[in-house]
Amino acid sequence: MEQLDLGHISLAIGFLLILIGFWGLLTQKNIIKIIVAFTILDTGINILIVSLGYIVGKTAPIVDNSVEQLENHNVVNSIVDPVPQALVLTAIVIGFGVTALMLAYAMKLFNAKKTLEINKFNDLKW
Amino acid sequence: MNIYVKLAYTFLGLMIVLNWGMLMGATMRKIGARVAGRHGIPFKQPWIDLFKNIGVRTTITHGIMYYIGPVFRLTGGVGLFLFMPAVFSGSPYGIWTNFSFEGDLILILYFQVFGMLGMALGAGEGGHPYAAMGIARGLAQHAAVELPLTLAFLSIAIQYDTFSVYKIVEAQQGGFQNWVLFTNPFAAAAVILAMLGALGHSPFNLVKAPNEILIGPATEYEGSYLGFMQSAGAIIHVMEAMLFMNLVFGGATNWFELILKTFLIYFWSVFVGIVFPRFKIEQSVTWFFKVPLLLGVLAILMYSF
Amino acid sequence: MLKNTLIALVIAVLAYMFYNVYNTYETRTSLSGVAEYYATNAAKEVGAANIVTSIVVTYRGFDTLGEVTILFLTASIISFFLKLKEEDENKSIKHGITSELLITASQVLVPIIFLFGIYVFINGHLTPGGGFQGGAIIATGVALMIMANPNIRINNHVIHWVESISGVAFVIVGLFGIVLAGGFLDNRISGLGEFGTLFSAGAIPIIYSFIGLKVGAEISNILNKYQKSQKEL
Amino acid sequence: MVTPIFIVAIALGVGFSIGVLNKLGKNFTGGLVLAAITFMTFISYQWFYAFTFGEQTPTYVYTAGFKPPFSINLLMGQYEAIITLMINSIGLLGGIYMFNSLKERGSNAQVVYLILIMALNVIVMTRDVFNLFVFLEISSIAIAGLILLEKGTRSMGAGFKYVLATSIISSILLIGIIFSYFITGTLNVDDFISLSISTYKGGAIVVFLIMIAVILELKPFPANGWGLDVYEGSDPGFSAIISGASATASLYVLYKIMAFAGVEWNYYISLIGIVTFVGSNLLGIKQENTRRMLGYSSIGQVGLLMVILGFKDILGENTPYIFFGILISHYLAKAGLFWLSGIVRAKGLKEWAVIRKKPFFLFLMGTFIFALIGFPPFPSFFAKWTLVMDLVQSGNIVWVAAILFGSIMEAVYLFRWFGYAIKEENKHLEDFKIEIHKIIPVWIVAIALYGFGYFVSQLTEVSSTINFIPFAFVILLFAIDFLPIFVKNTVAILGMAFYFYTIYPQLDNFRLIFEVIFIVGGILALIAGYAYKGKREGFYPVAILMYAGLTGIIEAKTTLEFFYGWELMTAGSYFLIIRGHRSMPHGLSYMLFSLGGAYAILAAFGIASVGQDSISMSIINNIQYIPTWAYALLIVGFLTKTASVGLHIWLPGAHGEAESDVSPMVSAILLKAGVFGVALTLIGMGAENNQYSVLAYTLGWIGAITALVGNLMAVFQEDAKRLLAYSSIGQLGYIVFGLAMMTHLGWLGGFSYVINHFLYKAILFLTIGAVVLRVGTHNMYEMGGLIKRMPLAFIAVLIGIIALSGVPPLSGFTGKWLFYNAVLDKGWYLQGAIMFFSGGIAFLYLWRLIHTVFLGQLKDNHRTVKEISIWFLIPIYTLIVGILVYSAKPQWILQPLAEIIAPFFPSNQLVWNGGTAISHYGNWAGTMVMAIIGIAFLAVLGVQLISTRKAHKVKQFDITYAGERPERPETTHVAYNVFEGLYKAMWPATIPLVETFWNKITNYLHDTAGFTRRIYSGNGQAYMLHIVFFILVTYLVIIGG
Repeated sequence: MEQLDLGHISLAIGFLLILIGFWGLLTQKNIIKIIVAFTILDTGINILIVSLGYIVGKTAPIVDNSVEQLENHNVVNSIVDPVPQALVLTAIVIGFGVTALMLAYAMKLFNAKKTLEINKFNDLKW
Repeated sequence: MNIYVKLAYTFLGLMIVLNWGMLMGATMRKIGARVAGRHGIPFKQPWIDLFKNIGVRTTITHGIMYYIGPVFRLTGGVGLFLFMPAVFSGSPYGIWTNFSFEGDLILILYFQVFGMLGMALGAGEGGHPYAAMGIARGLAQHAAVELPLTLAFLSIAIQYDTFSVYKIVEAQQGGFQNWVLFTNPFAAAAVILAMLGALGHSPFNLVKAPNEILIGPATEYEGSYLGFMQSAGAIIHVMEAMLFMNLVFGGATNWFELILKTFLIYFWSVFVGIVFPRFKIEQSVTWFFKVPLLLGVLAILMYSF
Repeated sequence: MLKNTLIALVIAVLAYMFYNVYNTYETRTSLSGVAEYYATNAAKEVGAANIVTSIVVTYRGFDTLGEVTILFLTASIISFFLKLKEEDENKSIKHGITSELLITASQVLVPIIFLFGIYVFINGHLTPGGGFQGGAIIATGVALMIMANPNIRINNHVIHWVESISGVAFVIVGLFGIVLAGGFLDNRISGLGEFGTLFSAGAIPIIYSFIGLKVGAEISNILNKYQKSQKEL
Repeated sequence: MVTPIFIVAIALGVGFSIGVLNKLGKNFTGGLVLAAITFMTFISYQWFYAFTFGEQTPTYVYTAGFKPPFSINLLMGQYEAIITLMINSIGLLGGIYMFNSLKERGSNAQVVYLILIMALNVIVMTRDVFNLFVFLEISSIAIAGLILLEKGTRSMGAGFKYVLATSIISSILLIGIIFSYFITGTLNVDDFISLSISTYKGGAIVVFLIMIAVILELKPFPANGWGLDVYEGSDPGFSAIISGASATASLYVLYKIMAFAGVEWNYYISLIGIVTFVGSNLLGIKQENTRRMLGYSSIGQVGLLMVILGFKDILGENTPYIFFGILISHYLAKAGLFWLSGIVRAKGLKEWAVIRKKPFFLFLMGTFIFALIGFPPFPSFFAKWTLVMDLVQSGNIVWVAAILFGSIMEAVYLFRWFGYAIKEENKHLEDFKIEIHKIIPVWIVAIALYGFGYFVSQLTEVSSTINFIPFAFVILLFAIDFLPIFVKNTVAILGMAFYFYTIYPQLDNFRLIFEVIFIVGGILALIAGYAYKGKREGFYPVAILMYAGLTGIIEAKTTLEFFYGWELMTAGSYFLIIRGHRSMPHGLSYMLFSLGGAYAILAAFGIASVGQDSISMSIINNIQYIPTWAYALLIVGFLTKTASVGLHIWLPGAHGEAESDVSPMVSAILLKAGVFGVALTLIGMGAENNQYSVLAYTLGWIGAITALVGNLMAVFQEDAKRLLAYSSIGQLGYIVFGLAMMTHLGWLGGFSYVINHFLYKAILFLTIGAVVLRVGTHNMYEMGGLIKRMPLAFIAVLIGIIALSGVPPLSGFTGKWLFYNAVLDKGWYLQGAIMFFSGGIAFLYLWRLIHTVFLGQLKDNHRTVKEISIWFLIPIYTLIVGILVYSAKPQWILQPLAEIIAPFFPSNQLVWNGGTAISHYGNWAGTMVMAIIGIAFLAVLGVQLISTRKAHKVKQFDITYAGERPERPETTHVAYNVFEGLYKAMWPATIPLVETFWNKITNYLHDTAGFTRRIYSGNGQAYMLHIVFFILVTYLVIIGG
């Protein structure tokens, strides 16, 4: 880590969030907390994705005045990587879908046993 | 040799064996009685018994198997004689070699069972429990005796590289130092011990243990049947002794030698029988699995390496 | 205790693994690979000022279709998962009185939020934003409505119609791409129009509108189901 | 041709529009969904057809009109066509099956199902990793939703654990994908391949992340508790989809990823695969819940497929054949079983006995189980064969051993389950209802299994030579199973007779002997079947199946044909054996020993084929690679069928409990198949080859000890059929001993025994079986005196036991005489002595058999029993004629035998002088001896007839009984435990050491499985921990510290 630029920092934060997410998934007994841990994990990954598209000193990938005002009008030299930004959109939506499903499950599980302790739902085992 | 002459000689030999067997039986019973301080039966008793039995007027039958049981028994005895070379005369075509060249030692060993089997089945149809008990004991003991005997016989066969009884006898000629008794002592020892079981005297008289199960398999038989059985028994006793004589004690070159040797062999079992009381079946079986078996294995191992 | 130690160990090794991944990162100074191509050609090929949008809707339109599908799938699953029994359906539960502030604000804000959402997805090819963002914004409006008035009955039929029609339309527009242009989900089924204006970038504004409507409907649907399922308790 | 993009378009079009169309009713939407899937199936079928029968080249589908890597593209190649066809077909059948359960949950559930199928298609076709991720997520979410088709907390719990597990997995996948983009600048799989991504900095770890996620999708052991819960908790129809469609798609994803992961991954994939295969199947043996057990089996099968993928470079061009062979079988059979479990509605394994109430379903279940284990004629049989051959040839014998071990474990639980279904008490169980739409898919997959089996067999040259005619005959008999016995028996007998007539000119004399025993003996045994009444459902197909196998091994020209016949025979005999009362545990152990033996044979054939350019049977005559091991394996394999000591524990129960006419089939006939195999092996080893003398020597001891153990155990049996069964063990010991001597005399003796044992054991089993049918008990002490009621049966048994015991003049003596000579010649004195001692012991049980059954006291309840059935007497007396001829003229049989043996073992040891056999040691004139004994017997009989001409018959109780008469026959009949004295002397020799040994092994495996499976605690969090743990351990192993 010879230099701490924005890319490295955000990447590190992303991984940190992922680790926190994993820690939460593995230790929290409450289903809601587990879901929260999952969203933290998800957010960490999203940060990861975005920071991998980061290029030092470049602007958003929209071809408008802000780009055109740059010298020699070269889009390639002026924007950050647009692909991760497109991917993160998908990742967020997927995360949303999964979280929504988990919450629905949590609701039903609670209705069934009036508890949110995950280790109470072990009817199927061995 | 003309086949009819051969048949005549064979029949004559059979008669000799039958009568010698009856006489020997009477002698042994007399010896037993004298040892016990009794007077014992007259020597002619077996003949008296035989004629009395054949003369019994009422005969019964329990069924066909019961009926042919004694036939099996006697055929077994006769057959044994037919397949056994009796008196050695230096030639395989001697007059007393009977039909021994139609088979060899193996045939004799397995044919022994023929009579036993028939009697066992015949007695079985009689339905008397003592018969079944006697047979069960007999078979168990027979199996136990067979093991050391088989080992010893195998050893002798290996020694002379043949299964032919005639050849084994032939090889033992020329003096007692050539007898298997001296040339193959382990096998001989195994045979001498195991034959106590084969001859069926005390302590191995489990089949006919008189004061437990009357006379065992023959309990249901009387009259002519019993006569047949007695005749068969007389023949078979001599034949067993003759088998051991041929295999271990150098065979016989004349009838006198045959009679002497079979008497001594038979006497050996009677001698032991007088001294020892009867075993139980498990004792008998384990007895054969100890020293005789060990000797038999040694006799085999001698030739295995 | 043993388990906690084990988990600590697991997290430590996980951190070690991620550290190794992290180490592969090097600060980049220029675009490379496909990104370079997009930066160079997206504007003229697709005609959208927002390169991200051109990627999302056209180049990787198939992914986007998948995203929409995921929302649709989630909504469908939740619909049948949280479906109420007949007697629960007609039950009404007493909610506490919501704040006056919220009610008033919702009356003012909801139309504006809806409008803003529509603006966001219609201008997705020009400005940051697009169908998903716009749809999500619309759904926040719905969320606000629900929070302001917990007993509100949202018209299921409207949601379903919007959802269905926009979804099918998306697929049909995509299929037009096969017939009229280069392939499934190709936006060049009509002229690209003048770069940087509202009616440009071919089918992108249309597609994004459908996506926006559909996303808004799906999320609203999910919210609605959550809200209703409280009746089961 | 319809472009595959329409698979997506149609699914989404229908899916999205259902929100509106659901007004038209759930039946309509359900039908629409099925129509959409049908269309999707049609599209992939069209491509499949074009690839298979046309000149179609792989076609890319570009979305958005741009070339990849700038846009997402799909590939429709041959494999994609096959896999999507598989997914769509099972989707269609599953959709039909689940029509009602989907309908019950409404149109939303129907849509989710449709989209799941669509997503799986895209997973297979897409060439973009991020797109792969998206559609993997779609399928995960859809699965998480459809788990809920089954109502209740259990399925909800399973679903939630599934969501948690897949979310962790997809997180890892996503991290891997985004970094792969970062280091390569592309997301396209083809670019990854051409750029060889793993050479980039950090490439290895990126590949690891992607790879491990894909592997985790395949539910590797032990990080698969969530998968098991899903299999158990969801609707069985849906479990079939997970097993058939989802797992198939995931496997293909693995295949795709492997293209750029680098070859070093192959090994690890195989390793994970084998651990999964063995681990899952091991834990499977402890399962009592059907669906969970099937889940274990599914996961295991996927593990096996992973092994195959990992070995794809070694297996080379055979990979697709092997992979699809096993995949298709698993896919169809497992779907069928899951569907069946939904129809039968039985949770516990034992409750499956109810399936018997509708026998056709039992047939379906059997089809699926045999297909899973890899029996012919199913595709997995051919695939497994090729797999083992190729693995052995490439030197991976340890892998073969592991695969075969896992297969055995799988067989353990599947056949135990099947055994319950066939045998367990089912009176108290309520019959299950059937719905037509649930049956049709099961039907279709069953038919497809047979169809694919035939199809696969025709794919390669070696397997296309297999003679399917006997098997077709089996199918015919299945088809006419509704007819009465008389018709079926006649058809079976005529069929076998005709087949024998057509086949016998093609066989050499050596094979002809066995073919006569198998087929002619089989016909004789079948004649007894006329004695049965009713329909005897299922008997004829399985009996003929066994004979088809038996003739198959005789006719086999290649090792494959031999193994094919061997497996058919095993299957058929298993069904025959398990038909008997109380035969379930024995049937299972028979099956397991047989399978173990079969796998040993399979491995040996593999070794034998190393360095050979064919798989003709002659390769076992000249094994080049580790020949001693190969021969040892072959012998062990065949000894399982001859029930030699150590591998014999299945026999007494299996033969003893079998039906009356089945016992002779499996004893007199079937055991000879093992003998045939041993004979082939020994011929292969060659007489003059000294390097195998240790093997032959060991085999000789095994034979001798088997003879002793078998005979001794027979003595102490109270059950007549078990007595005969143990006797068979002993007799087979004689045969093995004789063959092991590898001399002319030994073989002649052995073959003499082969023929004799066939004759007298068939007589004895048929007679005793017929008696048992009359008196209704196996216990000898409950019989007695039956000679009065069944004289003909008595004569048959009398002749049988005289022949068996070897007493002259009957034919058994032939074998004894030859053995004595052979033993002396070979110098195996001690072994020989044991053999002859065993012969002495045989008298005990033979006497007991005839005495306690036919002699002694007739019981009151048997006073009116009739003579045994004429249909039994016919074959019995035919066989007796055989024995008498053989006894009178042994040279008629022994001389041809000697000629047969002569090419392998020179025949200078025995010469014939007319009817006299002369060996170096002695001689024996069979005819003459018989004549002498006969004359003596008749002479004595004549004398006795004269002297007892006035004999009169007395009554049963008219015996010398202390002047009293016995109260009851039971108290007078000496039969129970008659050899107690001998037992007291010899009990140490009867300790069931072998059984204890196998029991210990079984218990150990059970304990291991029982202990290990506790890691599946049912806690979702623990499952996540397993996943993370699995990732990390794999990481440390593969990438390292």
